[in-house]
Amino acid sequence: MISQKINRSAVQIDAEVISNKKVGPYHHMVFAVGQVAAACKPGNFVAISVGGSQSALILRRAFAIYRALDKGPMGGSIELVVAAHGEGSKWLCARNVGDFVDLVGPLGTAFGVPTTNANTMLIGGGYGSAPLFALAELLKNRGCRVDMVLGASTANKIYAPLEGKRSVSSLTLTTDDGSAGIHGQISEAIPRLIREYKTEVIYSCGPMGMLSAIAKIAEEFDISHQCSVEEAMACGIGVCMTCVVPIKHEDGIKMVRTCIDGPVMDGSEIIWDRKSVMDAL
Amino acid sequence: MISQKINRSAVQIDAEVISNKKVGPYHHMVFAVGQVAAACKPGNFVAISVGGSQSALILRRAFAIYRALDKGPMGGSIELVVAAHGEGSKWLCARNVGDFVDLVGPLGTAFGVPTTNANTMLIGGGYGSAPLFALAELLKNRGCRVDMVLGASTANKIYAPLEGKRSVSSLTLTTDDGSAGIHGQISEAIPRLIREYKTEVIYSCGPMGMLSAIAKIAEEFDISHQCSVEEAMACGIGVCMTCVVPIKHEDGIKMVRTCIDGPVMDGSEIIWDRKSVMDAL
Amino acid sequence: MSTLDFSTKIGSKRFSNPIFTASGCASSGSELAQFFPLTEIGAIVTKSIMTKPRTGRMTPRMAETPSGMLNSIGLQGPGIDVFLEKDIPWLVSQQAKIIVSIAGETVDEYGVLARRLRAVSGISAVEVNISCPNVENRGQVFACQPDTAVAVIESVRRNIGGELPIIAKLSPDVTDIVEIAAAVINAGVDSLALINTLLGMVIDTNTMRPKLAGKTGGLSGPAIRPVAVRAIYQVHQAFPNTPIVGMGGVASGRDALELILAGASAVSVGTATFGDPTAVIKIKNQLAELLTQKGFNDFRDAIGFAHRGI
Amino acid sequence: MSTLDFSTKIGSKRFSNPIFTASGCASSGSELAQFFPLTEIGAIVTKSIMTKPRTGRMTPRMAETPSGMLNSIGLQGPGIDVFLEKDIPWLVSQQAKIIVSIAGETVDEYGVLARRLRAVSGISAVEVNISCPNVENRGQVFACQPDTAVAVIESVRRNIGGELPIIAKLSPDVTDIVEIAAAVINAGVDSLALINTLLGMVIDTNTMRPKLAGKTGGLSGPAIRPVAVRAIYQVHQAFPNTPIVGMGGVASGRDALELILAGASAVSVGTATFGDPTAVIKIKNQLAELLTQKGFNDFRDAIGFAHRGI
Ligand SMILES: Cc1cc2nc3c(=O)[nH]c(=O)nc-3n(C[C@H](O)[C@H](O)[C@H](O)COP(=O)(O)OP(=O)(O)OC[C@H]3O[C@@H](n4cnc5c(N)ncnc54)[C@H](O)[C@@H]3O)c2cc1C
Ligand SMILES: Cc1cc2nc3c(=O)[nH]c(=O)nc-3n(C[C@H](O)[C@H](O)[C@H](O)COP(=O)(O)OP(=O)(O)OC[C@H]3O[C@@H](n4cnc5c(N)ncnc54)[C@H](O)[C@@H]3O)c2cc1C
Ligand SMILES: Cc1cc2nc3c(=O)[nH]c(=O)nc-3n(C[C@H](O)[C@H](O)[C@H](O)COP(=O)(O)O)c2cc1C
Ligand SMILES: Cc1cc2nc3c(=O)[nH]c(=O)nc-3n(C[C@H](O)[C@H](O)[C@H](O)COP(=O)(O)O)c2cc1C
Ligand code: FES
Ligand code: FES
Repeated sequence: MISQKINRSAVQIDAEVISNKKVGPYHHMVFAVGQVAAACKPGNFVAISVGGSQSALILRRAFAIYRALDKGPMGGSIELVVAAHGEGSKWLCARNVGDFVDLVGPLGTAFGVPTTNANTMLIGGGYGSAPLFALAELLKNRGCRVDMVLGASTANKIYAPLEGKRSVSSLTLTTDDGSAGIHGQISEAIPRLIREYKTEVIYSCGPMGMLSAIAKIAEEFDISHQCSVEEAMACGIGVCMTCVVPIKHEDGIKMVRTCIDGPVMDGSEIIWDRKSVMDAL
Repeated sequence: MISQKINRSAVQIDAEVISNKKVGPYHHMVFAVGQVAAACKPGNFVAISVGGSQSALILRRAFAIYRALDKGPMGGSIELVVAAHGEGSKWLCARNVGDFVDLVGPLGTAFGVPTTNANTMLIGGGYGSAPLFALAELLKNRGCRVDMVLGASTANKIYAPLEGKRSVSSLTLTTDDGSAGIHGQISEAIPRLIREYKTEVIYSCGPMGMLSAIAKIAEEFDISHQCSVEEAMACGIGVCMTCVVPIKHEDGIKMVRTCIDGPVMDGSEIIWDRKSVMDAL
Repeated sequence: MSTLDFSTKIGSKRFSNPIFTASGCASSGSELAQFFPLTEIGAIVTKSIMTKPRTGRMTPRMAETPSGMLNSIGLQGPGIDVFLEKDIPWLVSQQAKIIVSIAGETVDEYGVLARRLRAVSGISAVEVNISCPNVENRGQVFACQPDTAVAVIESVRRNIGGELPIIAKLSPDVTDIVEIAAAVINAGVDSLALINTLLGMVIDTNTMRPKLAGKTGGLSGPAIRPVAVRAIYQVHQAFPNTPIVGMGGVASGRDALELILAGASAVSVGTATFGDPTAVIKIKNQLAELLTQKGFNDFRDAIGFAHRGI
Repeated sequence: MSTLDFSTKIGSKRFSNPIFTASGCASSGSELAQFFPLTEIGAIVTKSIMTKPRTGRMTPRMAETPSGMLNSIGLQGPGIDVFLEKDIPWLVSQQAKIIVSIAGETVDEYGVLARRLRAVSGISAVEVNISCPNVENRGQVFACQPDTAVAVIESVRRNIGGELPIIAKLSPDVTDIVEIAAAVINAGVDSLALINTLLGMVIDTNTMRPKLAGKTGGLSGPAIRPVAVRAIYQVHQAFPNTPIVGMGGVASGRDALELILAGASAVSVGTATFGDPTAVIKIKNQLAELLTQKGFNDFRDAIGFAHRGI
């Protein structure tokens, strides 16, 4: 299965942790990666080995690149926003400045940028906001209007740092519990906002349920939708075939690797209804 | 298999590392263990869990107690001399002051002390010297003459700290490569020393090969020999039956657990010849 | 917080909770008793006992492996006489629930052991470890063929009399574990114990020889848990009414729950005890908490839950 | 330092070094090629290919387990036509040594695949993955019974012609792997690949259902290494002249050496590549260093060394 989309910039490096700060329930972590930073595009991710040499955790963990700085005081660096979820991400969050991690990246596809000015909406759920800030900057520089909508179950799970907000024309927050912004699920607020901001392109990143709901809305409004999906990945580099999503295909369903043909994919091509896929297989 | 010898003092505690110093190829480590220290006797050992919660290393590692201090500035403490051998002991050596380890102890039998004054010889190979210093102190206080013989492959592998030497009447070193003391294997030097010091009781601790050679010498001289054996242990508490050594028994061979009936055992009871045991089984 | 009915049943016998020790991983109980009262656990499953005293194998008897270990003890033990004379009375004096594991080299030896147990009071069940080499048939393990497995069970059934539940402990090293389960259920066992260790080997790359004196050994620990879950799931699917004592790599309440959801009515903890003498107690407490969190009032509602429709 | 002859042979074919990728763990090579030149490894073993394109299973397709993982891909692949048209020429252009793995649902499908391969140049061997469900026989895996295993091999042998070595890849989920090995060797295979994954299951204790969409999956990684070593040792003991491609949990040069000492003539690296894209290269270099340290001048002297007297 030779894919044209393999991210040819990917390399394997020992990356030094140069900062690790707790921000709400997340860890904002910075890694010295040298020239690798220059190759990182918004939407790309990295795969990090966790647990150390005698760990029972044998697979890498994937994290979206929040920001890549080509030239900083420590050379090139990348930043991640990590939720301490299970053992692997907890291990990563527990790294100290000066520790090294084995990192492969940049991996996967990047967000596509409209060729002309367009009204864009960037929708992020939880740490799904991470890759959207770099995208916002890019879009803004290209002259696009950027409306950002960030949601989470509760206020402190919205990751929206000050410096990230510079590039956005508007920022709307939603929380399931009403502790900040609009009360309710993020997808409920979207239709009204699309109308209000005359959105022409949607970018989204977050849990699969959210992406699926947005895909439906994008279809109804008939606007393009690029989403960054999150499937469990064993390798991150395209060799294991575990990370697939079903997409529509002339002969029915095709399973494509989200680590190579994604994580950023065309929301209208993905078959979101699991049951229909299960039945068809 | 109910044994009368179960060390009833053993408890499981989280012990804080209060010192960790590199001494030659070893780490001298001190752990705060509170009241546990009072129950530790020379010859006892502890079993420590290694690698952390997601480690692929699932078994405890055994270490002889080098010293136990009933009341120190940090309360009771025990000291170990750890060789960074494989992954587990390397992990332990890498602990920092303030870290906690899960420790079970004191375990196993202790060295028996002669009821009357006697000339004793304490023979240690490599880190096998560790439990002998506390024993030396005990014997000295009981009025025994204490001759210590420490050997290793090379000079820096002999663990013989200054404070440990206080209680000995003589100290002889041997190295296989001649880099310190007498040139040659430790067992080669022993017969002459036994004659010289009129040794009545031998205590030994070190690799099985060394113990076996000493057992033979003790038999020739017809003097009593207590040795601390080192068999691979899965549990350290007597439930797995992996740590056995063959001993002479009315009906032939009996396998006894070195974590309960040892590590300190009567050298004359052990069947040292592996081949004869293999053939008999 | 609602109270949880944590009891479980194996055949006619009730146990106050479903966390047991695993045979060969708790000796005969006295070593663990200094870390917790044996009444705290559902049952203690004793090390497989044979008719005569056995020396077992030469060392090395163990090798640590990634998230697991190999053992090759060779069924060292005092023999049934000493066991009944010393170990059982001591366990009874501790008010421990006792499941006696038996092992034999011939079909007859199992029968002899069963007969010795029939009159013994204080025993709650007998676990028949059929993962032993059959000396009468080229050392082939009894559990590996339906006919030899059945022969052992029938011999035990004939000799044990009364209503002592019989648990057949199966080996995962077979082409079709459901076939073996079917055979022994047909032969009248009340329960199955799943799984025994997997046959493995470690070669010491320093000496360049097999690490264990017995060359091969049994693989246990978290490494094998997915195999245990699969075996339990398959057998429970086929025989939902036969209680299963599950085991294989359980080291936390989560792991115990996993085996229970697959179909286990009780869970034995083996290798985890080597890493932590109080593992059984921690696992029991974690399991109770998890079950309560998930809204189970009766432990037995969780058994085989993974099989039920969504 | 003396130079090491690192080459190995499988049937009539020579490989410059004994470290291969494992089927299904290197896709068809292009993804790894950005991390190292494919000429660096002994051979690339391609993902098992079937006659038609296959969608494979729904996600979740994987679950991490202690020192291992489960996978249930369902043999997703482009089908033999696209494979021969695109993947093979690309691999040939990279000057990679190629071993093609084939899989079928019927005995005939294997034959059809073998016939398609007979005229293809640039292939060094064909690995026959017989750990597939036989749709003509209740989905029973071909590798689980001697007769079905033999039927597949005979079908391949008849159709492949010429001197392309045939490697039969066996499943460890059998009562007696030596029996299966004997049967396929008798049917004319040149080599054996040991071992495929073990059948396992993980239950997600949050959803309380099997974690994988396919319910069961194949267990791989360091967790299963002791089972692989045992299988290789047993089979090499019985058939010292049949070269074995060993695999199962190899993650370092030490691990590769362990399988070689047990009897492997080459070692495939699977799951380790997921954790480290350059694992195969590191393992190859570590192995070369270890062999040299131990005084081997010829790699082949190390094969099966653990069997020789002390
Ligand atoms: C493309 C991509 C980008 C991501 N970006 C971020 C990010 O920016 N910040 C962040 O905090 N997390 C991100 N994640 C999720 C992150 O990978 C998981 O939280 C992490 O793998 C969990 O590992 P664990 O050991 O902590 O949890 P465990 O649940 O113990 O992990 C067990 C296994 O499941 C996999 N897994 C568990 N949860 C997820 C998940 N949500 N997605 C994918 N695999 C999972 C793990 O990789 C591991 O193999 C991203 C995932 C993907 C695929
Ligand atoms: C009673 C007793 C007292 C000991 N006292 C000391 C001491 O004071 N200082 C010290 O440095 N070491 C001591 N040891 C040895 C120490 O236990 C081992 O060095 C340690 O277990 C090695 O673990 P590892 O993970 O580093 O090595 P690995 O080789 O990776 O260990 C693999 C497995 O083998 C076992 N193992 C390996 N080497 C030994 C060994 N020499 N003895 C027993 N088991 C082994 C380990 O416990 C583990 O299960 C003692 C051992 C015993 C039995
Ligand atoms: C050291 C050791 C000794 C064992 N001895 C026996 C035994 O005597 N009889 C038996 O039926 N199973 C025996 N087993 C198997 C265990 O009871 C259990 O089935 C297996 O180890 C899987 O569980 P675990 O992973 O929790 O250890 C032994 C296991 C180990 C590790
Ligand atoms: C994700 C994945 C996919 C696999 N696909 C195949 C396959 O298509 N054909 C095959 O013969 N083996 C397949 N295997 C089995 C491996 O080739 C190998 O036999 C097994 O994983 C053990 O080796 P390891 O522990 O190094 O991974 C696959 C294994 C994994 C993990
Ligand atoms: S994660 Fe392995 S192919 Fe995508
Ligand atoms: S180490 Fe387990 S019985 Fe001694």
